[in-house]
Amino acid sequence: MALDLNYTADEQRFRAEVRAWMQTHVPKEPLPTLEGEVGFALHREWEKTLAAGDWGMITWPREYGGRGASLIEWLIFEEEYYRANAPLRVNQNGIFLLGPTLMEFGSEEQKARFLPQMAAGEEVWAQAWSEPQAGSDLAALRSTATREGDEYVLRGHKIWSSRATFADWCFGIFRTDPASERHKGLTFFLVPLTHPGVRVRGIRQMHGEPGFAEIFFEDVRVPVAWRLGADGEGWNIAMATAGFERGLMLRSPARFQVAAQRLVRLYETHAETAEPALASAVAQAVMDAEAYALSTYATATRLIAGGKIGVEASLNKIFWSELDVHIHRCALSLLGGFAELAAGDPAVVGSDAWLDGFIFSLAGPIYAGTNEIQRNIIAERLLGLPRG
Amino acid sequence: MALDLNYTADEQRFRAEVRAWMQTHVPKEPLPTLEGEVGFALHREWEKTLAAGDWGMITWPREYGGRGASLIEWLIFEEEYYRANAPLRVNQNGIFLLGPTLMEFGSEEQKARFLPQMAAGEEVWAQAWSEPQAGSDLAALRSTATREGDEYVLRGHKIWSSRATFADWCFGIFRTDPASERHKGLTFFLVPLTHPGVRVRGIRQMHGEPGFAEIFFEDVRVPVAWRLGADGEGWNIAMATAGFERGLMLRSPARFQVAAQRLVRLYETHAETAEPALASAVAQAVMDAEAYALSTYATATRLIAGGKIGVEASLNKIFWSELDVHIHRCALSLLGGFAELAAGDPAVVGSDAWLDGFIFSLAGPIYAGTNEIQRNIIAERLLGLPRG
Amino acid sequence: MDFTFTEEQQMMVSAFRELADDLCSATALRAAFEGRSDHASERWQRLAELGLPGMLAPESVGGMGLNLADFILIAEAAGRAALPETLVEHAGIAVPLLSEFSADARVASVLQAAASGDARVAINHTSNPFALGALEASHVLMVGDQEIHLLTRDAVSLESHRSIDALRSLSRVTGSLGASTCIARGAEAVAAAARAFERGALLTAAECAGLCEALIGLGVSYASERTQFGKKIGSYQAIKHQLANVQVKLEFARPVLYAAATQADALTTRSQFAVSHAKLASTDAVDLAGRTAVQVHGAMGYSWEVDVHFYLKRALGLTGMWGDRSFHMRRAQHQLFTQHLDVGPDALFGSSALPAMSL
Amino acid sequence: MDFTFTEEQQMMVSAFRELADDLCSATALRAAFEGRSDHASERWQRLAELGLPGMLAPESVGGMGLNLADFILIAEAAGRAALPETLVEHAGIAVPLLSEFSADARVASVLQAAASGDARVAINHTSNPFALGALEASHVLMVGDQEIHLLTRDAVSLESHRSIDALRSLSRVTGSLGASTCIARGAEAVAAAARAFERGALLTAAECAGLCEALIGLGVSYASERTQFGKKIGSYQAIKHQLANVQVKLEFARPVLYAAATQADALTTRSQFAVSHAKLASTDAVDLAGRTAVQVHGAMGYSWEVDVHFYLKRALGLTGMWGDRSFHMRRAQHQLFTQHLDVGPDALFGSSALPAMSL
Repeated sequence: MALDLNYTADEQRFRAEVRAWMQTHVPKEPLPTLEGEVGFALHREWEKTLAAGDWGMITWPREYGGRGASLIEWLIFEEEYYRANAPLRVNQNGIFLLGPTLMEFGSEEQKARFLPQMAAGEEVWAQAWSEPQAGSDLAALRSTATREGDEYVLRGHKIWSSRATFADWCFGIFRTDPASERHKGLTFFLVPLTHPGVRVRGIRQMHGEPGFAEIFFEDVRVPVAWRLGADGEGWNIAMATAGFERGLMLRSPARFQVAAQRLVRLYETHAETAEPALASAVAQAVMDAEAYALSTYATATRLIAGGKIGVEASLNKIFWSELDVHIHRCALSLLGGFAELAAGDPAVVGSDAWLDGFIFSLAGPIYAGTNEIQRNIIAERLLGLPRG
Repeated sequence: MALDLNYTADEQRFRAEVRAWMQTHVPKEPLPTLEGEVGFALHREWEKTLAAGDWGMITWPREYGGRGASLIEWLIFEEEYYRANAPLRVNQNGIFLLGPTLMEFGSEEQKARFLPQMAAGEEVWAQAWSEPQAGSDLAALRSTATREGDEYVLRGHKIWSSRATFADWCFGIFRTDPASERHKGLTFFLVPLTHPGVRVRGIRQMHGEPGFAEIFFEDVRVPVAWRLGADGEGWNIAMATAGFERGLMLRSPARFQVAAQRLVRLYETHAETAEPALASAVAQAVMDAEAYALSTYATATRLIAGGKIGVEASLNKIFWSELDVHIHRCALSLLGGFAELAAGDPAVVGSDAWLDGFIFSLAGPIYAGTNEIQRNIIAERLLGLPRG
Repeated sequence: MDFTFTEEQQMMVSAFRELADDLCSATALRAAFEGRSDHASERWQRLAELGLPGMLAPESVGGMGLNLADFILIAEAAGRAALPETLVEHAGIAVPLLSEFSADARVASVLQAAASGDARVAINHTSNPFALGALEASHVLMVGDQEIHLLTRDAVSLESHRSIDALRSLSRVTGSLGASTCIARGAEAVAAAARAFERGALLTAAECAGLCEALIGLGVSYASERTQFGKKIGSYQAIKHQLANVQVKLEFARPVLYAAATQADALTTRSQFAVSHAKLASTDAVDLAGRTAVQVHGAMGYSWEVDVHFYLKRALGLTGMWGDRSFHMRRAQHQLFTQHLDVGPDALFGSSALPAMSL
Repeated sequence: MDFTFTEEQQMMVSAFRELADDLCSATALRAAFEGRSDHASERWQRLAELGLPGMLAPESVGGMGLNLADFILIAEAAGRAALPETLVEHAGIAVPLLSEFSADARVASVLQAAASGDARVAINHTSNPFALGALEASHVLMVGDQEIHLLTRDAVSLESHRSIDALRSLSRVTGSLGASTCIARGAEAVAAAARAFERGALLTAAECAGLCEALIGLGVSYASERTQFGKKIGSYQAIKHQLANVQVKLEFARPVLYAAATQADALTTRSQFAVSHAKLASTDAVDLAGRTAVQVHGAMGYSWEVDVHFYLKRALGLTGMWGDRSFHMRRAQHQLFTQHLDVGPDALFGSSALPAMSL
């Protein structure tokens, strides 16, 4: 029966199982930010705890460390995960981006080598996409990979690599055909960040932690086995990865539902002094968070029925990133003169890091393709407007 | 003394004079819309009543039918005009746009011939700018004027000419140099709408009245005396006219202040049922209307001190047009199920034509250069960003 | 958990969209709007042939016995076509209401005629300032605070009012109400009236989503044809991004509509929050769509000559009915801040929350 | 009626802008923010040389005897430079407050030192959760509900709090208050405290307008240099229009600020509406400016490496002080809907309304 928005008994049982596990295992106190060294290490530990409970990446096949769960079960898992206030996933680049990419484009050897390690929380991955002159315009990249026998020699300079300062491996595309331009002649590589010739330099983010990094590749020799897909196929693979990034999994709706729910509580303690429009803004935040969740359920059932995620990933990206900014702006408005307090100050209201969350939300409309670019994609590919 | 925001005794006396006159002369019942035939005729009568009181265009020199008033007095006049709920100016094209243009570019003969007739309300003017293929992109126009002896022969097709259906004269630019392109080779003409070869066809607006018209020029022979400025100087003159349109005078702030004031009253009668954000939206409407008024006073004193209006006219255009839409959207929200009632229906709430006003407000972000174009102008000429 | 429509549902709506495209061509709409033609009875006939008036009536009276979730896409498609007929009110609100009282012989006969399309039923509901389509109806349901009455059109007096949408006939309806006209009273009437209200809010929301789609389509077509400054205006980011923003709003209104359709009849705090959400999301989307479509068309959009204004005016009317923006926003806030509706991620579908665990 | 600044006012602010540009270069700001240098006392010295601390003090104590309208452009320029020193609080709020009580010998001596810059006065005002700059001050004004006290910095205890803007030192201040510290009580104190609040709201608004200008400037510079897809990003409408929208907001905040500056001390319904309007308009402008500047810079804008965040963080702090957005929006609504403030076009400047006419 269609439009049956009730969970099956199995799904209910699954939820109970997740809830019970989270209740026992989620750290009682929030971990320090994963953008810093100490916090990163603790988050890495948490990934191993998750893996020990078989929760590393539940939708993956069992052979790669998953449990072959359905997308509906994944959504339930996420709901319980955020409901339990569990730590952010330090390996989101691996499990949500490179994982699906490997599943689609990797050789059997590569899948066997990398996926279980990801799911186990043993190897944490960073992206190596952007370059100083190639941000939104990824095709403008200049880093090269030169074939020499059974190896490639990588040279270049990547930037805005989230958490690369503390991660183990990175993935990115390099120009293998020196005569090529734009989207052609690019190849996808996997490189350990500890490999000879790789140098990582942290870049501090607005809040002062080195959440970004630059990666310098100085004559880095990598075996052909670390090439993902064929020589010259890098752009297509990277675009698929970027689709995963904007698509279903990276921003699970529960994250925003929990934030909106906390916002309601914050509003309730400030209702006497809040200006009237904030009541409506907070209600809107809840509605938008639920709209995003409903849309995700709709997409998930469509995927289960054999559908694909296409351009609508761009709609998602705009919606959740603007929602996240909206939620946090509401919170800062409610906090008034307390909004500016740095995280950890004893006078901070409640236990929610609204200010850090606000600053983090400002990155949303930028990364994974700026919202301006997403609007171009929607206009051109979904609505069919002429190219600029 | 600078930043002295008090009216002088003379300014106060002037206000009292305007108020007394308006109290006696403004029609007790609102006139029918000036977009229709009957309403147009009544508004034309009103222009004559104004002129009889010497209020046709107060800032013009006495010799042209004005009273040499200062810009501050003009603002006071407008405040009292809207406060008295006086009719819209059917000859706004003449007095606010062509008037200043003639003052700057016209010959003495032209000024003497046209300005007093405008101020007297005897001749009502229409614009003839746009063409079917040249809307926002005015330089793409194709209508031609061919010099033959002491005459020009005009041929072409103008459109979106507000109120031309009932007006007496029109002004517009025509291509005099057939080899020219874009902004060059254009010349500015004044043409009676009753002249042989001129054919006017009304275009109904969204509300059903023929507020727009097309004007067809079929071998229209006009004397050189009806050319404004030199041959080929049309673009510069038209740009000056457009500057007046966006600039100080066409949308006097009092109009929006009165609308915002009425919105406050409407809110007060709906406060019990209005959703909270409307209280803030209404307050914002008042603040924005006052901001626009203050900005206009600032510009007026700057002009009195010898300054010019430049690119900031584009800022004005965006601000008042968005404010007007905002005010009317708030009103429709407050009216709820009564918002859709057509003007004149006996169940319409209060005496304000909010729905007509809303529809009219939708034209604001379009005419006098769309707001998209104004944003380009601000970005390129005020902020100095590179051209597209 | 399945958030897709069945093949049958999709086929039904495809058939209806095809018919509606045919009945509501730009020319036909324009003629109707300007009062130059009246194909109203022919259009109603064609709708009836497809069985649409009786979609939600029980099979026992000749209906299809379907439910609100089956009808939601039909309402959306009716909006998209700017269908002049009050199909949505008749089939989506009046017929289900009558069906609740079909044991009453007086109701059953009207319901049978309503299901076939032979009768057309308008609703005068206490929450709306005007009744829609009473002028064209054969019967009027008078839904008051405590009682529901069913009268023939001849038995009521109409005071006509003019909507800016010439295709919406508005009336204030009065009639002599008594035992012979009363079909429900007391708690039963209150609950039925409340369900009618939820369906009204939900289905007008769906119509608004359809209008929004139509307005985006008009904007996209025009922007793809119109040239300014040597380029199609649709190639400018200023135009692209405005239209993309409307599409985002529409895309995140639709799943809300569909989810609300599965629960609107439940009259729980959660279901009412879902319906209010649907009404707000769809009316906000069509509001932005209307203004954007006008802006993209430039002066043309402000004229009578293009079709934008038909859709914009329809949306204006629908937005104020079955609870205006203020009503639904206030209700949602009441549910959140006073009734403390659970909005945790496990509470989205109401039924999904686990019992409190004793671990 | 004259809405321009005098040549003297403009020269004063030019001189200050020049100095501020010098004192607050990107390098200097960055060093101060990161605690790598402390040129604070040198900066204060240079400000004092220009006579800025005493601008609003009477000439009898060595001040310039100017008024709030003279100071408003200085506050704006201080914001634009992201000046780390609390010049605005000292010279624009504390000194005028002290000046009201200069007949008191205890006050007069502090005022004299404050005017020359030898003393630095912080304000602990009941309407702010924290006092700004008390750590660096020589004196603290304790402004309570019914009394105002003046204490030396040594006589109070500070509980430090950390702002995300490392250049804003926040404290909760306590001290032993008694007759010897009290400089005003009762109605006199209440009025002086209220005036201090209005000045605080107005001048922080002016700082926000200055920050907004700086953020637009950063966005424009970057967009004019950065190339993507073969073009300067500033040539894309998506970027242009975002920056143009911020400029519109700023442009219509400024005259509001200036008009409020001429009347903030009056404590009338009209003057308070004007001040709340100024605070709302400027903080809304800088909020949009901050988010836009980050967006225009892309990932770079989110990093510590560019200066955007200094300005954005300062604005966050200023927005919450001297009445946050909620306070001022609620106050404005109270004035409109409860006190029925006249907002007719003849009432803009308060004084302009004519007496009722008996024609």
